[in-house]
Amino acid sequence: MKHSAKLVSIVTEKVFEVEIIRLLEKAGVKGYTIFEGGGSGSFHHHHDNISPMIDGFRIVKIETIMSDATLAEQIAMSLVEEFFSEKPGVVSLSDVEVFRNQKF
Amino acid sequence: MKHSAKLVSIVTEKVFEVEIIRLLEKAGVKGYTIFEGGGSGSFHHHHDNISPMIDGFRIVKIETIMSDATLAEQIAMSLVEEFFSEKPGVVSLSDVEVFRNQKF
Amino acid sequence: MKHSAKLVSIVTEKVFEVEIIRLLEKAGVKGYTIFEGGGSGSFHHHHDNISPMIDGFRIVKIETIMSDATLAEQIAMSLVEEFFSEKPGVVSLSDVEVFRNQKF
Amino acid sequence: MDLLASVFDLIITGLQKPTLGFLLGGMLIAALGSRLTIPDQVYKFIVFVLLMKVGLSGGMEIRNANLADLLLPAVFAVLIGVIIVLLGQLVLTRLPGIKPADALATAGLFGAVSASTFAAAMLHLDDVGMEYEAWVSALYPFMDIPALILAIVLARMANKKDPSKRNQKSVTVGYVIKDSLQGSALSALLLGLVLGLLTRPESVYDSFYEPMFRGLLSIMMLIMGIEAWQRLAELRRVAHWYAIYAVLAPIVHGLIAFGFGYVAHQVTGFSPGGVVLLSILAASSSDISGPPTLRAGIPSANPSAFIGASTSIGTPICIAIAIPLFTQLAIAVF
Amino acid sequence: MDLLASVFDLIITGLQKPTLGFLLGGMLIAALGSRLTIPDQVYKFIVFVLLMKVGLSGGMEIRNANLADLLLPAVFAVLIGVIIVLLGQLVLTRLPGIKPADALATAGLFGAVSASTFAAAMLHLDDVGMEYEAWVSALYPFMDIPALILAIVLARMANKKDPSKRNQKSVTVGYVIKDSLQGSALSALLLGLVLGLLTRPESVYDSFYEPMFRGLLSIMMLIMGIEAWQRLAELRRVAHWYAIYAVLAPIVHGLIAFGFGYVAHQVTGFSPGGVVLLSILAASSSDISGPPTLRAGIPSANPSAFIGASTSIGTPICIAIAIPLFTQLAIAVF
Amino acid sequence: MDLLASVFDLIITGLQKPTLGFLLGGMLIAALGSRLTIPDQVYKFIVFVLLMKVGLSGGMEIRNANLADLLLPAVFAVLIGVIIVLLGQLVLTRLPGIKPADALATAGLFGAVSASTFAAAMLHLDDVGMEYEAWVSALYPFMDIPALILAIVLARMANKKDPSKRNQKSVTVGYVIKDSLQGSALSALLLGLVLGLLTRPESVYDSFYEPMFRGLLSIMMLIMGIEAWQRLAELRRVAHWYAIYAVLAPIVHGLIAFGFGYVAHQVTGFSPGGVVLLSILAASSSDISGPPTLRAGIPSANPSAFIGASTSIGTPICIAIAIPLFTQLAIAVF
Ligand SMILES: Nc1ncnc2c1ncn2[C@@H]1O[C@H](COP(=O)(O)O)[C@@H](O)[C@H]1O
Ligand SMILES: Nc1ncnc2c1ncn2[C@@H]1O[C@H](COP(=O)(O)O)[C@@H](O)[C@H]1O
Ligand SMILES: Nc1ncnc2c1ncn2[C@@H]1O[C@H](COP(=O)(O)O)[C@@H](O)[C@H]1O
Ligand code: NA
Ligand code: NA
Ligand code: NA
Repeated sequence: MKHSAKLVSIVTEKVFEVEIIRLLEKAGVKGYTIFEGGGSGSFHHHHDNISPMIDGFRIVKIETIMSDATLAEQIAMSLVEEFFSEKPGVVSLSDVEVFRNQKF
Repeated sequence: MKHSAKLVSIVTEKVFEVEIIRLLEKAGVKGYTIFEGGGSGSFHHHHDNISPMIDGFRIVKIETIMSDATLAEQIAMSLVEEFFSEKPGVVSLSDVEVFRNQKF
Repeated sequence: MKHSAKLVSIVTEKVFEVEIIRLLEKAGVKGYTIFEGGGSGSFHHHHDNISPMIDGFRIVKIETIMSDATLAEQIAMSLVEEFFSEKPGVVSLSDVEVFRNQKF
Repeated sequence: MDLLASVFDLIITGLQKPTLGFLLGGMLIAALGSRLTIPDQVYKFIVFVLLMKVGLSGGMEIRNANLADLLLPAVFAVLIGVIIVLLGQLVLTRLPGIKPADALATAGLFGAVSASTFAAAMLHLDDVGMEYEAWVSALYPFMDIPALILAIVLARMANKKDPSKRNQKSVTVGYVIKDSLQGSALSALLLGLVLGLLTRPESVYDSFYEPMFRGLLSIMMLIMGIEAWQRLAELRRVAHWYAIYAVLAPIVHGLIAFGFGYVAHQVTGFSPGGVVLLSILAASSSDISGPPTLRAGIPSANPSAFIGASTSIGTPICIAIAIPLFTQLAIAVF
Repeated sequence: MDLLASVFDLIITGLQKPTLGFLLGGMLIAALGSRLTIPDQVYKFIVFVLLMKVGLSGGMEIRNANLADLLLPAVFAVLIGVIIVLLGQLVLTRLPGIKPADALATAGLFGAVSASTFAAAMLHLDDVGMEYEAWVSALYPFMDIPALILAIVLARMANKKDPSKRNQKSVTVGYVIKDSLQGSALSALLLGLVLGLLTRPESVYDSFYEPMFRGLLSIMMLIMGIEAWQRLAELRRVAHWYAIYAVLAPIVHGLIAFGFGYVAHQVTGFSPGGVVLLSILAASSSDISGPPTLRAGIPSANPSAFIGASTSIGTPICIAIAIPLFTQLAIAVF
Repeated sequence: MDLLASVFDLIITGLQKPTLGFLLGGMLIAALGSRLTIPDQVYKFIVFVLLMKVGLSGGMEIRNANLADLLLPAVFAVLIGVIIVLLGQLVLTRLPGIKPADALATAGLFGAVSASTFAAAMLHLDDVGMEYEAWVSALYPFMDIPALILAIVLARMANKKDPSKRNQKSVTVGYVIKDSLQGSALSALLLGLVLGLLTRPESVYDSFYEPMFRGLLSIMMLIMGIEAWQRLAELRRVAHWYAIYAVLAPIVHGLIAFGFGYVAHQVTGFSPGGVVLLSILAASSSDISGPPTLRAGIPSANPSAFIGASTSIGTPICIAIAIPLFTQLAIAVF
């Protein structure tokens, strides 16, 4: 059976990864996936293959799929308001469909 | 011209990547993209930068865009039911828009 | 406050990355994120972990979120028509929701 | 009193070995939460150089070896691999709270071989000046592959009895042999053996592979120490019988192999150092290629159990205790 | 005339040092837009080997050192770290167009220590034949950690006065100490010290860490040169006071430390080479672990400012000018 | 009979060279489906060290060289690069089933230079004891860049005739020169030349770059062997004329360059070893920087064709046959 769910995508610097994971786990997400990359935004550039010296400044994207849309929006909102007010990062929400609803 | 299509995202351990690619190709997908990462779910943790010793346990995400929504759902469903019943992984579907429909 | 926005995803070979970034910046995007991976499509295979010799042929995905849907579609369309007519790559659009609209 | 003092001396000297020092150092910094890691691409490179060194030296020696001498140890290696898995199944499935799939995956991993532990054993013998046949490295696949195959086949047979799992895709014996030989560790070792045997790699061996060996092994030990600590957290979440098995297995398996090696010594003049290396092949548990092979072959087995037991406890015990123990035993016996 | 000629000679000889050559070479190729990069996993490996070498040699020497001799330099190291941060705050916050958070992060980074610059200084002393206590590397954390802590604490106190930022999560002193010690650079250095002190790593040190040192340091210098150029573009976007501070800081901080070192020389016989190394600890600014610690500790500070000042200007000045300068000063003074 | 025996001996001895052994070993394990790979970051590091070694040794020698001696070989290098591309266009466009863009990209790649093949040739000459001017490495860009530029310009001109493609963005000559020089391989080589020329890198050269050369080259050969096999599958999907071209090109191009080298030998005393190296510059085809430059410059060309021909066939032929062949030729001729 197909169910609709929300995908929360969080893009930020690696140095903040641990803290965000902790927030997500406290908020009750059942799983997440992390990718490393590079990027550019309003704060400063994050090249994906230069600047090996400061690994913590690389960009990571954390994706978590949640069946509870309200919880997803709440998490996204509170991250933006509390966490990202002064830190670089972007949070977005999108609709996905999943199977095995109990996993999300 | 813009067309609507389905994006199938499959997150699993790298050790199963080859097998899933084979299934996708048999099902007739025209292309796919693979990213490596880390993650956490119900099975066990997959850190993205520790545990270099067992590369096969890293997380990969396989994305394939298909113009045929029914086929996409069928592939996703059969993966979940047959492949992921006992193996770690998550399959999700979402709506995207593409150009050049013949490519998908 | 939640706002709807468009996510433009561009998958291509790394050798074209610089040029696409330049096009995006000229078109006025405010930020983007880049991931490296592998893939397979109509042109030729791009393995994610073999073939270390030719780094420029790896696959990259460039994601940019834009609040202006019309601009997003325009960028995607012109990339497909002008840039990807003879080069490997895939452009897709999808709907996302973001907060802090001024960032996108 | 004298004996106690000499045992104490031995322990202190052992702890001062850089090999063990780096292993314990890795566990220590991981325990303290250090973010120091050796990147995985560097890890793969180190494994490659170590195995190429072991393979090349073995291959160069086989040139002058009497091939008949290899035969008996090779047969014994197969037997030892099989015995370890059967013994593991016998013991582990009898313990409370252990699933058959997990038991077999664990037994398979301990029947298989750790190339880096083997390299550490070679260095130890070099350091104490005990001679050995360099071609013992060629015995690796003879023990490793049968152990993995047997574990997977037994798990499949156990599954067949369970009707809900009957439609699972079966992994064939041929697939496991192929998959093992194609793994990066065995490939590098066998390639080294072939290049050592058929080409004249002395110049590159003497200028690169040999001089890099000790240093890269020290880093390998550090990685294994870090990894051992990381996996311990996962191991704690599964039945504590795994931990007990993992403590005893290296010693018991090493003793079994020592017995076989003793026979080979009597029959074909297999060297005392060779007997020690055979014991360490048995005592060690696979850390590079075994886990993914078993993951694919027995997907229902919980990796936290089998990898935890092997990486967190089996390997450190093997390096810290089994290597010096069987070396001393060989000195005492031969 | 003679003096001028000899200064000119000195500069030419200096520029021909491979260390400096690779640094300038890195800046050059980055300036020319080269795509040559040293991959980040290789970079991490190089840092590991360099720090392990520095740590091991320090640890092996501490075995025979009089621990009391370390005490005074260690206390001085703490003092120097604190003084640099306070001085930096005093100067930078007074300059126009500089935010307090940015000022403190920059001061903190210059109070902290660059392990690779320190390694370059050791190699320089080896090359000119000036002896030093290898345990000076053990002073690293004594200067690094207090500087980082002080900068973060002062930034937090400044923030407390700003009501809009009062609800920010505070980073405790304990957290910064732990975070620093757990960083990859300090972990590797301390692990090397411990292994050098408690084990007998001579064999692996002589066969690997020592022979690799010079070559890997040359690559490290290349990376630092590339990085220096890359960051310059970002530095240009912030107030030019940072650049001026970054030019003067290595000299001023080195002189302060030289003074303390002179006292230690008089009191405990601290060697002239040791005084130079202490000066370079002070003159250098952190490039590996400092930036992320400050990023997490003072998130409102702009990394373009503090990293730009340190990496683009502070480090090259320190390597090109401070290292030979303080070496000459020691030759002149002692 | 004697001749046959000596040719047979030569082949056996050649196959026992570790360089060739590792290349063939790489092809073998790839053919057997091995998962052994050398990680790409390690590959980049190896390329860097090899090219830095080649560059440094060249630069240190240029110091004492008569610059006028370089002139003629440099002019010849440009000529050879141009001739190879024109010859390739002439031959390939005439064959059935080959698109002009693919023909030109292939010809361009064979006109360009493989740094690793060149390094293998240097090692071969060292091993047989034939002397050469180390500055021949400085000829690399003189052959590489004109070949790439010419191929791209000719492809663009061919495209101009095709109205559907007229609006394509054109790549200028200046862009190709800049792009080539900025590539990681040429950057490393030129940086090494400059550092060798202007600084005194003897200490780091002797302690690191020189000793690592042979070992890292063996790994490089392994990578190239694996890669050769991998690309063969793609090559099979395109016209088989590419394979025939790729077999003959290294020999023909090498002979052309040998002729030019012979003239330089007569005129300026260019050494026999130098002539061999010039021939190998011509015989080799670019594997690192050429492909992406051509990909960007001639995007309509199919990489399976041009990379397949070069990596799968051209390079192995060049290493296995052209290097020993032209060395023997030099021994016979001079
Ligand atoms: N509009 C955007 N679309 C996609 N990614 C973005 C966007 N803006 C910022 N990012 C990502 O978020 C990171 C931090 O952005 P910022 O908070 O603007 O400094 C950047 O490095 C990008 O990776
Ligand atoms: N809710 C989720 N959202 C995003 N990724 C997930 C989620 N659950 C699991 N995953 C990913 O799928 C992998 C396997 O999950 P599992 O099958 O739950 O062990 C995890 O390591 C994650 O990378
Ligand atoms: N249908 C698809 N779904 C997802 N990724 C694709 C698809 N088709 C192509 N790609 C990606 O785009 C790259 C270039 O594709 P192509 O232009 O078809 O050669 C491939 O290597 C894939 O990474
Ligand atoms: Na075993
Ligand atoms: Na400092
Ligand atoms: Na050529």
